[in-house]
Amino acid sequence: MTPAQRAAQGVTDMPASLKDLGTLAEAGAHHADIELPPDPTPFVAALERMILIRAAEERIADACTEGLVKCPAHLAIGQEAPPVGVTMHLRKTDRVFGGHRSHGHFLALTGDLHGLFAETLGKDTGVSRGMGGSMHLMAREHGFYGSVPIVGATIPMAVGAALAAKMDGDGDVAVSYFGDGATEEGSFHESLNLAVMLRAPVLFVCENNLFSSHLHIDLRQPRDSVARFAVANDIPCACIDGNDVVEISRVAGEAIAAMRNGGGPQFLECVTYRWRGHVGPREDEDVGVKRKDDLAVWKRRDPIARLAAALIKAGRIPPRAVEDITRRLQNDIERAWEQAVRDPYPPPAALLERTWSDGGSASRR
Amino acid sequence: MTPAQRAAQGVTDMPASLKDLGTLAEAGAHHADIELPPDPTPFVAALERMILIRAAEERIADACTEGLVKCPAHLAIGQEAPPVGVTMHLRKTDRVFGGHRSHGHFLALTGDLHGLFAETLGKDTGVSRGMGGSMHLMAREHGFYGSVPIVGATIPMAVGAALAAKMDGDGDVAVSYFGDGATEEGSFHESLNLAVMLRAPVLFVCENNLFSSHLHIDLRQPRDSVARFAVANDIPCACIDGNDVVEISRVAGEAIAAMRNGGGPQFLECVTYRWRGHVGPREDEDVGVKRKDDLAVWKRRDPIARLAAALIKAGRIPPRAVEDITRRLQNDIERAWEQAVRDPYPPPAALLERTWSDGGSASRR
Amino acid sequence: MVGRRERVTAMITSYGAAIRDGFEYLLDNHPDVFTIGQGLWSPWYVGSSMTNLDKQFGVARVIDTPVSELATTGAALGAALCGYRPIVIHPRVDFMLLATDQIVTQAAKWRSMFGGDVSAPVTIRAIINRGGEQGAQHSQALHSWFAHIPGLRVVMPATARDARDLLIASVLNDDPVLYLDDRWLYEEQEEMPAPGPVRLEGQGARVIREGSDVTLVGCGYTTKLCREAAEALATEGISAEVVDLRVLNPLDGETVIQSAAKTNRVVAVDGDWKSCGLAAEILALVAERRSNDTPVRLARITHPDAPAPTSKALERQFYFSATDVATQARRLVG
Amino acid sequence: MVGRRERVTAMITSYGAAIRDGFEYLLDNHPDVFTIGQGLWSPWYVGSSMTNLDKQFGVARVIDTPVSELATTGAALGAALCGYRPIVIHPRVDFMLLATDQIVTQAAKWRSMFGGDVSAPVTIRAIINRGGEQGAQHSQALHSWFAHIPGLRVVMPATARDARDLLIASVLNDDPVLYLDDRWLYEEQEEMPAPGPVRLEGQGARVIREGSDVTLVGCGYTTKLCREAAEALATEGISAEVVDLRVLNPLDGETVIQSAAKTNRVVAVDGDWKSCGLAAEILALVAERRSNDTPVRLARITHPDAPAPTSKALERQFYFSATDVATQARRLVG
Ligand SMILES: Cc1ncc(C[n+]2csc(CCOP(=O)(O)OP(=O)(O)O)c2C)c(N)n1
Ligand SMILES: Cc1ncc(C[n+]2csc(CCOP(=O)(O)OP(=O)(O)O)c2C)c(N)n1
Ligand SMILES: [Mg+2]
Ligand SMILES: [Mg+2]
Repeated sequence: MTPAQRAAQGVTDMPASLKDLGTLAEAGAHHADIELPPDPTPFVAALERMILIRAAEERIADACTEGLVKCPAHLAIGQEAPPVGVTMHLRKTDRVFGGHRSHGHFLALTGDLHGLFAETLGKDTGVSRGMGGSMHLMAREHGFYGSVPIVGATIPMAVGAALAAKMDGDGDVAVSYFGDGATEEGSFHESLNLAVMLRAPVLFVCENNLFSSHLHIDLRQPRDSVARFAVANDIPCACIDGNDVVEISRVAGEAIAAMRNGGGPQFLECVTYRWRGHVGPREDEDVGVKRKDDLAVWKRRDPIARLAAALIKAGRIPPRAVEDITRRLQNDIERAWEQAVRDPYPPPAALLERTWSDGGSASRR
Repeated sequence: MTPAQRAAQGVTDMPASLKDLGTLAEAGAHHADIELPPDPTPFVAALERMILIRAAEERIADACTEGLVKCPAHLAIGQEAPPVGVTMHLRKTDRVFGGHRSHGHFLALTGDLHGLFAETLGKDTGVSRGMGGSMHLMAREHGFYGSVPIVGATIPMAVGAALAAKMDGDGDVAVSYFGDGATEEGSFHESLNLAVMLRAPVLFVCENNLFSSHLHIDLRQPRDSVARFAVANDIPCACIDGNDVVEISRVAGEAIAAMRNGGGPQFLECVTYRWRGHVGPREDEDVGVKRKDDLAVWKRRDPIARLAAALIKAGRIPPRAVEDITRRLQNDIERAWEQAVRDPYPPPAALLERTWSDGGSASRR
Repeated sequence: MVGRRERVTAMITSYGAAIRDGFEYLLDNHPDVFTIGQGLWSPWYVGSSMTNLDKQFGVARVIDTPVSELATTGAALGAALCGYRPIVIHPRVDFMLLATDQIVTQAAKWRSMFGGDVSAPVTIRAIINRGGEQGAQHSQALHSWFAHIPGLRVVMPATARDARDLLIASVLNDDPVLYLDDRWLYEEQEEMPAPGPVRLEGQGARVIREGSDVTLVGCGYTTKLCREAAEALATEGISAEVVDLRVLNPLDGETVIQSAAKTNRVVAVDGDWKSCGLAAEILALVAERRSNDTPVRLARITHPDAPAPTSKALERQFYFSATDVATQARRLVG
Repeated sequence: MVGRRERVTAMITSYGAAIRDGFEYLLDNHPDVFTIGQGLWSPWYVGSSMTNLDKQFGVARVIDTPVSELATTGAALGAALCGYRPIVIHPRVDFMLLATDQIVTQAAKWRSMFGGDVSAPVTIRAIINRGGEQGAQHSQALHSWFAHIPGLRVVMPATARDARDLLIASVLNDDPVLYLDDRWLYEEQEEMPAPGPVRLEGQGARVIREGSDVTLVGCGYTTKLCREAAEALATEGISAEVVDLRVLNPLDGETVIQSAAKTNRVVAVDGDWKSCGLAAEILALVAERRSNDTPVRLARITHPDAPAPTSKALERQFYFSATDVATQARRLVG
């Protein structure tokens, strides 16, 4: 398809194969430079937020290794750009949903280290009061409406949240984060069509990290890019470099603006890669198999290093800014972590009391 | 998309909208002539089979009106072409699955009037021994592996049946018949992707009659043609006039031949229209609402009259052939019907005995 | 209708019409209520129970959908998380099973998974629509399944008034609620006052007929059978107490246990399969509490251990009647 | 291992390895067997129970899939209708719920709907994988749900030998079978002979320890707890009989009823929720049969009425132990 034909179909950008995408094409190549916008100021904060997410997840990774975090933790290290780029355009009354790998989605919106740490430790002070752990995060006051580990489960919920936003009439939007694996679930496909028919302002964000657990997308789907499903449903879409936060922010910003102006759903595919195993902290092993050489290639596309390089080159941050920010954040992280470790567990009564709206009186009778 | 681009994507023929399809475009227009192939001989039998299906369903419709048939009957009058066109290329070892509207699928394969009638009457001599009624038909010896009324349910089964055929290695294929409504079910989308990945020789046949119960497809999907889902899944597809049995046969024949030669799934969208209500015999009322004027238009596209006209024009059948064939078949129909009416109901023991492979001994213990 | 205060506006309404009255009341009085599901723009699809609501309240609040049970249910849940009180419609329980994940693994657990403070006030209305040779895939109830799930309230109205009032109560409740009505009850008539707010928390099983010889326990359609059986038994001098369960989760066992303590005989009548079903729960509740006392005589009436048949010849055998209930009761008493 | 003939080749095998042995036996001896589901090309996904089967038997017979539970299950059913005996793998029961329609409304009813002669010999293997702070969506068992469904056989092995032999029996049976194994049992060891054909029809509940004071009824992991509780009780002079249900549908009530007749006390121990669950069925079976005789004392041990929690502080409270079983048994006996 020519770009014009794509545009006629409402397609912003869609490669026939990811091999067509410049920055991702040659396996051995270094990353392309990130092109900053005329005013790059917001990306200084974006850099800091990406560093925060990575450092926080590294803290959790260590705690997994130490055996302190018991619940399954799916780390998004290497995938910090999509949530940060998208969140730059969100406001507190929007409604964001995630999945099993949502630390980044949560932190991009909230920055709440202690709430996340306490939750992964199953503490009563966690964002879900210790009832959810790493895979069940929520912070509605920041617009984070929940993440759960059933693959694809929150996609229709985001459609409904967008319908609610449309009914409210305040121009709020919903965001649904999910992975490439989730596009194999029926719930995803039903949701695309439903969103179109309801004209629900939901931004579907697929973080295509090319893997579902141990299986590469080439073993699960006929093509390695999933934006084609948006095309099939007449949803405007783009398939972009998911490690380029500037590009993500630009495209997400346009999509979200269109929705706030009364538009229907939009679809954004961010091609990225996770640096750790599917679950747990290990880099060298993934779901029981040795990691592929791909990891080394993708590490050279580090979304943080690329943004930092662009900002340094533009003279917006000092050369050692990443190290400085990291050091400063590490302090916050340690304080939050230690507090979370000291915090209490939920009381025994929580089990029944937190099941029903009336505090479990019904089930006890 | 240009035809060349479509071909590159494996698309045989796909309109952006059904309004692009010549024969269906102008609401008031008469049907286009059917173009017979050089040797039209097989289409004489096809005509007869289509007449058989229609006359049999008219018999069932009358019995519904008379109150003799109690089970819900979804008539496919007006939609006789797709099953007859597809069946021309099937053999007894293929595996065909249907849905709630499957009298035509069944009769195209079997011609078994008595088995169908007895089943709709809940008789022990029915093809499902009176356990299924109109919505549960089966005739494995003819390749009909089952139809059930849960929308979309048999689509994945057909994929599995195709996988089995592939494992058998005898070049058999599976056929999955479903409606446009079924393309809104997650099972449909999951099945397309699974079929591609398994390279399962299954022909997906969507009989797009533009309605799911009371709702026109324009109220349910962003476009009125569904072949776009095949495109999204890299499945070769065609969207064709579903009231032109010659065209259906030609395209289905190519698709099935490709599958017998080791190819993966194929997709065929047949645009057609039902003449009776969603369920039951009425023409004037559909799911509680007055029928649209559309019906008159579509009746002028009658798949039987069009084929007959072409065959008469080509001198292959006499001018009054339809009437003659109908009269002859009506005899068979009445005989089969009367037999079915006389037949016995299943015995009381059938309820438990037919539930388990060991005849219910387990559940009685 | 023991203990109900009748208002001046009381009128006789059918079960189907009473459901519609419940929708009307909710849509009229609660701007946060909307309804979504298959068939809502058809006058036919869900019987008389929602006719013309789309015209009365607009297609933005009465939303018909594609054939996508899973996404529709999930979308309703999502809207419920954002301040609305949606009612999802599944014209048959059988179709709803495609949305099992959203109901059981998502909605029912949402509050607990996120610490107890977040409500998911979605009402899932599914219709038990069986018989008439519709066959195995158009006949399931499976209320026992859903009553098994902590966090999900399950209600099953047996009377016209409950059809309306339990719908209102379900929608106004802050937990997800599965509301199951039965097409076989749509013509039941009852006199009732104008609708008003109802709290679900206060609702439980109800003794709808007092008796001393045997307790008949039903829910939904089987309550009607129990009532009819009790009437028949009364003519023979057998005094049957009828308990209408009404709310299946959380289940109000006390009312059943108290009745059993009085009659010492319980027939659990359930329009579902036997094993691990609601009838088993009723027997277990009575038996585990009574195991120190005098023996209580217990029996279950449920569907035979088979999928629902099609042929009317077999339907007669599959679906039990008030006569069957009376026969079993007589056996316990005799 | 009462009554088992040991062969010369007997060896000690773990539950996880025994499952793998079952697969190996089936794939070796039955060309119509294949297996399909998520994780089959990973050495990690389904524990030790399928390691390297893909390498041993090839990826055409050991098929990993997209994340599409519904279509995968439906495809396996379709292949089963065409002469194969597929085993679908769902690494967690929770994921399988997305395929509820294909299991309950399609596979279970297929034979009946089409007149009794057509077999759908698909085995659905789902793994109960819970605890370890995995939380509410990674912890469900719901065997009671499936045991409620006529036409669907449900098996739940408690021992290593059963893990292997009931898998073989499930696959060789002509009905759809849900086979539920439990990750908490994977390290259980048992000596067993070489594998061979096993018929499922002959299988039922089994008294795995004889006793006279109280009957402990379990299935899967809870059978292990019952056995341990019985051992503890024995040191106090309480003689507990342990019944391992093994096959939940069709349920072999007789074995339980006979044991209850001997001990007059039954504790139903079930790793699922209480209401309308398997424990209720066990109590109901005993109580409805015994209602004319001397009273029997009955109790249930099940999960609390809440979704599974995450925090280990609450998991301790949610998941019961052999000590809890023994305590309850003591209460009935005392
Ligand atoms: C319904 C369901 N099926 C399977 C799983 C197991 N599972 C957990 S995460 C995952 C991978 C999903 O891949 P993707 O959506 O690409 O997300 P990623 O892990 O790559 O972030 C799978 C299959 C699940 N949690 N839920
Ligand atoms: C899972 C499920 N949802 C809803 C229904 C109700 N239903 C029966 S037929 C039908 C229409 C389906 O439309 P389509 O697939 O286009 O087939 P058609 O009736 O037009 O032949 C619907 C919605 C059903 N049977 N199963
Ligand atoms: Mg992924
Ligand atoms: Mg249709």
